[in-house]
Amino acid sequence: MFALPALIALPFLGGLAAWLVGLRNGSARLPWLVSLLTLLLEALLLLGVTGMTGGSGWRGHFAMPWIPLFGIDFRLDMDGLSLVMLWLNLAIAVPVLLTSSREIKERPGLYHFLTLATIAGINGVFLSTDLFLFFFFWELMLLPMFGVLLIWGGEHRARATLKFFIFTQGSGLLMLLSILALVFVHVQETGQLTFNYFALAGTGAMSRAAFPIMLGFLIAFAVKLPIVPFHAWAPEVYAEAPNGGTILLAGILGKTGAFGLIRFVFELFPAASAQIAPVVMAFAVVGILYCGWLAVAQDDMKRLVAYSSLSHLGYVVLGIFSGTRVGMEGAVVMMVAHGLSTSAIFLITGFIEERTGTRDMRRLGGLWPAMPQLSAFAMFFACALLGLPGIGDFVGEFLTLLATWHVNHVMAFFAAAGSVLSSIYALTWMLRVFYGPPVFAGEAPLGRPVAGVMWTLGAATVLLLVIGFFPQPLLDLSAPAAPQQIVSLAGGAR
Amino acid sequence: MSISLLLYGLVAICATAMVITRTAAVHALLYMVVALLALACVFDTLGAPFAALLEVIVYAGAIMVLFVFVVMMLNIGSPAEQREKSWLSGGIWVVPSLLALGLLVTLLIGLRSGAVPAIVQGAAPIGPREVGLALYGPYILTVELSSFLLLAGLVSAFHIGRRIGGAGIAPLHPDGVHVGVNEHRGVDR
Amino acid sequence: MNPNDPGAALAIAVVLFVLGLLGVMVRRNLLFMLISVEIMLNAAGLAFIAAGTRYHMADGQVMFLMILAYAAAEAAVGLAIVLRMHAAGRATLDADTGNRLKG
Amino acid sequence: MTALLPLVILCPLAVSIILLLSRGAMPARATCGLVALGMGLCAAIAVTEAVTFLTGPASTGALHVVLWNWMHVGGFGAQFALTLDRLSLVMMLVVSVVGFLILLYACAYMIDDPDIARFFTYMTLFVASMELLVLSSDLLGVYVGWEGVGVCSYLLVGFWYHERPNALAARKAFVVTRIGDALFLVGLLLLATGVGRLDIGSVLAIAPMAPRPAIALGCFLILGGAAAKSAMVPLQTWLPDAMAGPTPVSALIHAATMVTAGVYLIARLHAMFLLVPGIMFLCAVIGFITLLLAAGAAMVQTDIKRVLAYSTMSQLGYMYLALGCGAWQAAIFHLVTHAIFKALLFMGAGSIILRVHHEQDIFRMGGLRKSMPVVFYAFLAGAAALAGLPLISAGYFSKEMILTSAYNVAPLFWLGGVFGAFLTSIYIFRCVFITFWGHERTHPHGRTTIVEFVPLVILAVLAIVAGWVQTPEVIAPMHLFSTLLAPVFGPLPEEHGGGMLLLIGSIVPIIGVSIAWALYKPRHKAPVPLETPWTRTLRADWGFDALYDVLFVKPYFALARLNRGDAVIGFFGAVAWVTRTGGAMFAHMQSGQVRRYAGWIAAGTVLALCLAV
Amino acid sequence: MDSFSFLPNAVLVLCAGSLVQMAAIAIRRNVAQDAVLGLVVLLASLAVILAPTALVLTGTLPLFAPDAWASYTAALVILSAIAIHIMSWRNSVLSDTSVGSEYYLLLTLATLGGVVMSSAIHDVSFFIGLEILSLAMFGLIAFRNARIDAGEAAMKYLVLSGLSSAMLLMGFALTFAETGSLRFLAPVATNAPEPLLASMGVILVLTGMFFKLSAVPFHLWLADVLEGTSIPVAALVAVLSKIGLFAAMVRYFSSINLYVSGPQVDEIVAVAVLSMIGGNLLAVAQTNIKRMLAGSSIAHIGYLLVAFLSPGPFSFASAAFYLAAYAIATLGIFAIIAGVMPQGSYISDWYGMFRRKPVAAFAMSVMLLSLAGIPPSVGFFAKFYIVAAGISAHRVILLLVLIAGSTISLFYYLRLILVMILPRPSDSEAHRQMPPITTPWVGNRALIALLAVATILLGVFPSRLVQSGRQLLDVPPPPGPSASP
Repeated sequence: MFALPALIALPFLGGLAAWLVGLRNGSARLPWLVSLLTLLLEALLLLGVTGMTGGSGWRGHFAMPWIPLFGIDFRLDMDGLSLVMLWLNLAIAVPVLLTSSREIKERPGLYHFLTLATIAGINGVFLSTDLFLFFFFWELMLLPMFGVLLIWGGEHRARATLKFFIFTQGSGLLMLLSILALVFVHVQETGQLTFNYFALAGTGAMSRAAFPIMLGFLIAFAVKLPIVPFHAWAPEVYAEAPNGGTILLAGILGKTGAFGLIRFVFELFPAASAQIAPVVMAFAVVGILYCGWLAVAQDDMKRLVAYSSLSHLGYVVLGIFSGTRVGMEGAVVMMVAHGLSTSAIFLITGFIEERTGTRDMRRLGGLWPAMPQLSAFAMFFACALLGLPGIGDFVGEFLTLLATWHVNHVMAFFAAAGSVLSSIYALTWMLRVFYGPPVFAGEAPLGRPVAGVMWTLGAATVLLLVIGFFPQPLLDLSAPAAPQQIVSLAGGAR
Repeated sequence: MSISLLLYGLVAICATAMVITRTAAVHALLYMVVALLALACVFDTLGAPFAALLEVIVYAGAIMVLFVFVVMMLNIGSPAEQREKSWLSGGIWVVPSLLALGLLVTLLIGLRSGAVPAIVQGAAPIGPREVGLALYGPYILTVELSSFLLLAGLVSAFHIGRRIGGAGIAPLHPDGVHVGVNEHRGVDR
Repeated sequence: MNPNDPGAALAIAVVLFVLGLLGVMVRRNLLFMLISVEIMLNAAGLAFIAAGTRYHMADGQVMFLMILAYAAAEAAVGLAIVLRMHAAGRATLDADTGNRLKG
Repeated sequence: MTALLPLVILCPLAVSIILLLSRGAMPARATCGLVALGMGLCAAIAVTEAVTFLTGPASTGALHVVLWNWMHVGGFGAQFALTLDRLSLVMMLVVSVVGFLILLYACAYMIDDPDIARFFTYMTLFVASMELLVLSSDLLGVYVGWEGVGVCSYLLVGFWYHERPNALAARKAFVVTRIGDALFLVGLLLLATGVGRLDIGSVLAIAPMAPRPAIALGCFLILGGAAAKSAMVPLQTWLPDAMAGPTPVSALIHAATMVTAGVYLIARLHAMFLLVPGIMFLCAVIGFITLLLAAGAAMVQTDIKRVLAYSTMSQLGYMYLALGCGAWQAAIFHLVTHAIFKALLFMGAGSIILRVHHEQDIFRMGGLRKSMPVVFYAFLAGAAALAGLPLISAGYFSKEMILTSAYNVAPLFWLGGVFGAFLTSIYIFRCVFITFWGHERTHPHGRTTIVEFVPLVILAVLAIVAGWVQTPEVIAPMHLFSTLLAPVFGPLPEEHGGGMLLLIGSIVPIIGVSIAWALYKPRHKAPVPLETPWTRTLRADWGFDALYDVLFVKPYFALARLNRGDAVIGFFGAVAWVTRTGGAMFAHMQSGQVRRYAGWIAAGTVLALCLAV
Repeated sequence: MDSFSFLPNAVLVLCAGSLVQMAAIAIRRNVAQDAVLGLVVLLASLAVILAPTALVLTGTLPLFAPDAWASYTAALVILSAIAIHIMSWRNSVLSDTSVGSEYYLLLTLATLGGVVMSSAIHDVSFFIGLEILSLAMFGLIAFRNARIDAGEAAMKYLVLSGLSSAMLLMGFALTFAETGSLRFLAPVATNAPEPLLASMGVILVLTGMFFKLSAVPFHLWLADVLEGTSIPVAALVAVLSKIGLFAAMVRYFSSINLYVSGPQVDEIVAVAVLSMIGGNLLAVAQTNIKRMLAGSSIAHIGYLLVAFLSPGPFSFASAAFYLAAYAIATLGIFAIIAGVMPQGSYISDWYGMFRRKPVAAFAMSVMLLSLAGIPPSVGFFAKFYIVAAGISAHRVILLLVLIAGSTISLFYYLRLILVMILPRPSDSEAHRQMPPITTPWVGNRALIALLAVATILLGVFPSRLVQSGRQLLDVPPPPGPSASP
């Protein structure tokens, strides 16, 4: 019963504990242990939750009134999609916190708190089925992120944070507008004031105002994901954030946008989103090509990966807006795989930055002999980026392309052409950083590999391979449950 | 009677126009007194003798005198007049005049199209008695509250004027930026 | 024109009001600004009295009294400020130059 | 016996993983031993499987091994499954056996390289991918292998990553083939949409019923993928550069196996291609053009490996010509013989290169006949096979088979093919004469080891005799190969004009060799490469590289560079600028002048009053 | 006339209190004693608001409404005054024993003005309340004797306030001329086809109101005044006076159908749009923290006008909630500035505040986030409420502007937080020494803590406040008891 709220509360409380512990004695060790313990508990909890099965695709449920005057509940529901995203969240959280001790020298307790709070907020986003609550978490998960960005970010962090803040919050307000519009349309039609997702699903599907309302949601999610014309914040933020923050951002925070697209845009407004789907898909294709193209020109490693990430997210959007089951599940697989691979790559770039002191590829080169293991991992993840079959990304890419082909051949063709561009930038990255004559000469001047990083990368490798070769369980799990499936249940609960 | 009203009004308007165009403050104040007296006549013509009296006593008698005092205290001489003249020349009139004209035209249009007034024919003027009854009848609370208005004005004026004698003004930093230390000193004294 | 028609008086009030406004907008001397404000308040008072005449109500004159009280208080405070600014080094009473609060 | 089939893939894969996990800690000899063991096992299993299959009950059909269900979503399903039929059997044998021999050779070749473990990691991974490619019964599985070999090719071309050109060549190889891969992928999308699954059997079964334009498009896309992989015009530019890798890599990947994957794929889907003659014709034309262009380019190369690379392209052109003409058996037959003799040639070249201090310019070699006799004879055998010297070479029979079929489709193709053969015999013997005859310009050092000899000798023997399994009717009624593949491709079609064609085809190579001898026979003066604008253009791949550079590569990078800051970000920057300017404007409104403020108040009021009026 | 009027208890207490304060000053000057007295008066007036009984005077005009809206806004005004009172104590400007006492007296008078305004239902009472507040504010603004800025600010405010008061009065006069009634907006009730003169009068009245609310384009004085005056007085200008005036404005227009597009409604819409855009743009360009807050304040007035323009189930409740949220956050910011760095008027003075005063910086961030409307602060729910009101009234364009404005506003709110987190850049403005950092006195600390906690708690659990607000304001405030004009 309380498993779902616990999923949200646990990281938050754990983070708080880590902070307090860190305040008491300034060492980094204790907060680290506390947050590790938190993650462990979270994993156990999640394991327990995974066992939950409900009929009709919704696996867990929790509800209590919050602001009854507005019909706002504290309502959480979990379906397979949320479950997958929760696991992904946890999987991303591990490297973020595990590697923090290397990077975060200053106020580690606070860092752990902010990170875990972000994770709690993200969990909330994945679980909430009250639109107000969703929006609440939606905004809430960003706040600690701003802190992370601002306190531990790079040289131009102020600018980057401002951008991030303005883009996400501004678009969030648009979504708020849409949520309220939806609610009031519902009120007009049924006379019932409620923010309940299930209750609103019917209204969203039917209303004539569905299109503009859907647009508000769409833009908010498009900014968060981001889809191309709204991506202007992303490269800079990815580049300026501390590595843990970048991993969190690229690995899971952006995925909330995709999750929202599925859960809210597509499930709430099937007709309206089908109407706009060609446009969004066109943008996605443009994004795939455009960002893939720009990635190659970047000198900053993190910016390169950022652009590659943007390019890949285009496939997610394609899959979602293809409107087919294949595309939807492909998008989910893509999200998971992309989360893992991008996180791993950011981990690698972070490690390189730590060792060489720079991310500028003009000052890097020939790292392979100096860090052979890391380079091997880099090669693997570069392959993941360029969509090598057998790695998880390919499954997602293929399924989304397949779904796109169903809808529009030309788009699918150009999206597939994106794989050429991805191979160009991925290999250019390899070329500029790991190949060529060594810039940092010497036997092993860059120090020994770090077991934690290597194990994390290894785990990511294994996971990606498993997804690549055995995606079926994930596919089965990740099908989003339709909101209509629970209408009767919701009626009972209210 | 209507002629006289218009006449008085014309005087008031002309005098007011003189007020806002004079360069010497004293001249302006004198024209202002003229305007106020003309207005008092207007009031009387309108059947408000009490208001007319107050206009003369309070406005012309008290407020204007206050202004005159201040002008005397400030001792504004002929260089000031020259300066005023230079300030009032040229394009400075253009935009304000246009705005004023706009306001005038729109308000006059509003006045013209006003609903037919409910005129009480041949009514007696509203003398001090009626006003007094109103003031101390239905408006008693207003009168009480206006005393607090005056109190607020009094305290404010008293407070603002109080420090003139003292050297309470902190010197300015050359570049116009206040330095915190100065402020402290100014305060702590 | 009907002698009791307050329309004419209202028109006079409006003209005076606009003149006062013009004064505020045109003059740079603080003292003249205050005078102009007085003109405007006075015009409003005239309008009240005229309107009161139209309905033969004392309310207009009561309102005029209130305005009078406010005008007096405001003039007092305003002149106090003028004096203080003068004492503080603003010799010219110019409201335009020497502004430190802007932007 | 079906249980053994996955082991063909698993053995090299296991070796690869073990080597990967060893992190280079294993001694070089142990590494070689492990590789030899693994690959030997692989080859042995392959042979066993082949024998059992051919003797088994299903010898004319196919053997399916379903490994696991890969994905099943909506209406689409894909499996990891292996199919052994006679075509994949041939391919499996080529990959396993030739692969085994080349890896054996590589053990000797690479023994001194400190990164030998990494090398064999890639190599064995490549073999595993290639086996998957040829054995998979699902096109998506084929695609897995397809990309796998591509990545391995990339890794191996850039194996010596210290030098930037190598890395650049590796990237180029991958990206150019990736263009084809993308086409292939789109083709898969098309098929998957139409069929619902990518199982080759189902695809072929449904293809005849599908609308013709769709099939044509699908075939075109797959042809595109195959052409890029096989370095056909217009996507041929990567192969010469790919010679930057170690020579065994060139032997295995860029001669024997990977580049022929396209041939295999088209042969595998021949039933579909047969439905669209237009695409078949296109395929033939592509092959035709490539074989001539590449042969022309090979004429003027100075780098021994580039000579071989262009010859590979040329020979692949023959195969595509054959495919386009519907001569499936001929194409596969040439594939097999080419695998043998080209691997042989590359290994010979490798041995030379190894001993002449990694010198690859043939004009700096010379006179190696005496110092490296075994290599010389082996290379000679390979050259003979490549040139198609009549009767004594494997290449002769396969090439004749192709030419005969081409003649039956269009005599022009035949003519071109013969001309190509003429050029081939000239350039390869130019290479032989310059390298092995004349004065010694670089003295070889060291010795060629026995481990190198064994594969060389085996392949040399095969290069001479292997052709006899399939001979023209005129010479001998030997049809072993076509019979073997008959269950897949059907019986060999009736051929016309055999004798005359055969005669011409047999004479032309001899003329070519004679001309080469006339031109490049040992003289006092050391031979120098011909330097004219024409030859330079030819040497640089007919200018394709430069053209692509100007047309695509440079603009791509330069424009991206130009837009590095991202115009979209710039747009939002402009929005921010507008905001700031607006802010400044509003701040400017606050001039601090009271009368201005009063003016604004009046203006607002007047405007509102105008609204009312 | 057998009419009657309520006299709100708070007005009575404040009147009596100010007299007592004055007497106390006359007897013996002691700042501490006068300050405590002022606080007692304010607290007493707050207490009596809740009293169920109210004084009723017969035979007088109905000047005050005894309804929930009046009580609520009056309470808000008094609470703001208490907060200002607390943050004023030990303010360096006011510590001067010779003048400090008057400050508290003027504060009480200003509160009186605000309370009178908030419950006024008659032109006269509104005017009187407004002018009590204005006159008290002249004195308060000029209170910083030590600086010429204060005088300049007071002068500007005085002239413009006089101008706008004249406009307001002219407007009252014109409507009076047209309708013969000084009751709030009787014209609508009496004249069915809206007479031009009356609507012009209303427009003039609006000018006066917008000036006091500092809505664009009548806003220009606000930044100058806030910058020129001391921090507590700035808080008073930005919060207290606006609450009172907004309350009166709501009541003034309560009988107009704001759905119907007329000249007044059009003007309000235009002004709302301009305020939301202009205020935020203005704030973006500022380097002075008080001027920035002025811009923010202007923008918030714009948001409030959106609620004002959205009649329906949420209109007044949302405006009431927003007023509270705005007051809490703005007062909190001013309290922090007053307590931590009274002279830190430049944004760049706040660099590294998170290191130097972490708690204060955190509280400041909470307030700023609340103003920006980001959860879990109360500002978020307030904005949500307003958007809900707007949506229910189909004010989509206004809401889009609101969103655009809010998006712009994020820039400057976050910039301040950012500045507080970042260390001070070494190169820029190195020549300027940082103003000293002080430790707020315990009352101010308690005030800051209370406001910060309220910001978060009300943000997470707005239910109770909304509930009570809805109960209070279920029906829009009536123009007064149904007495004949």
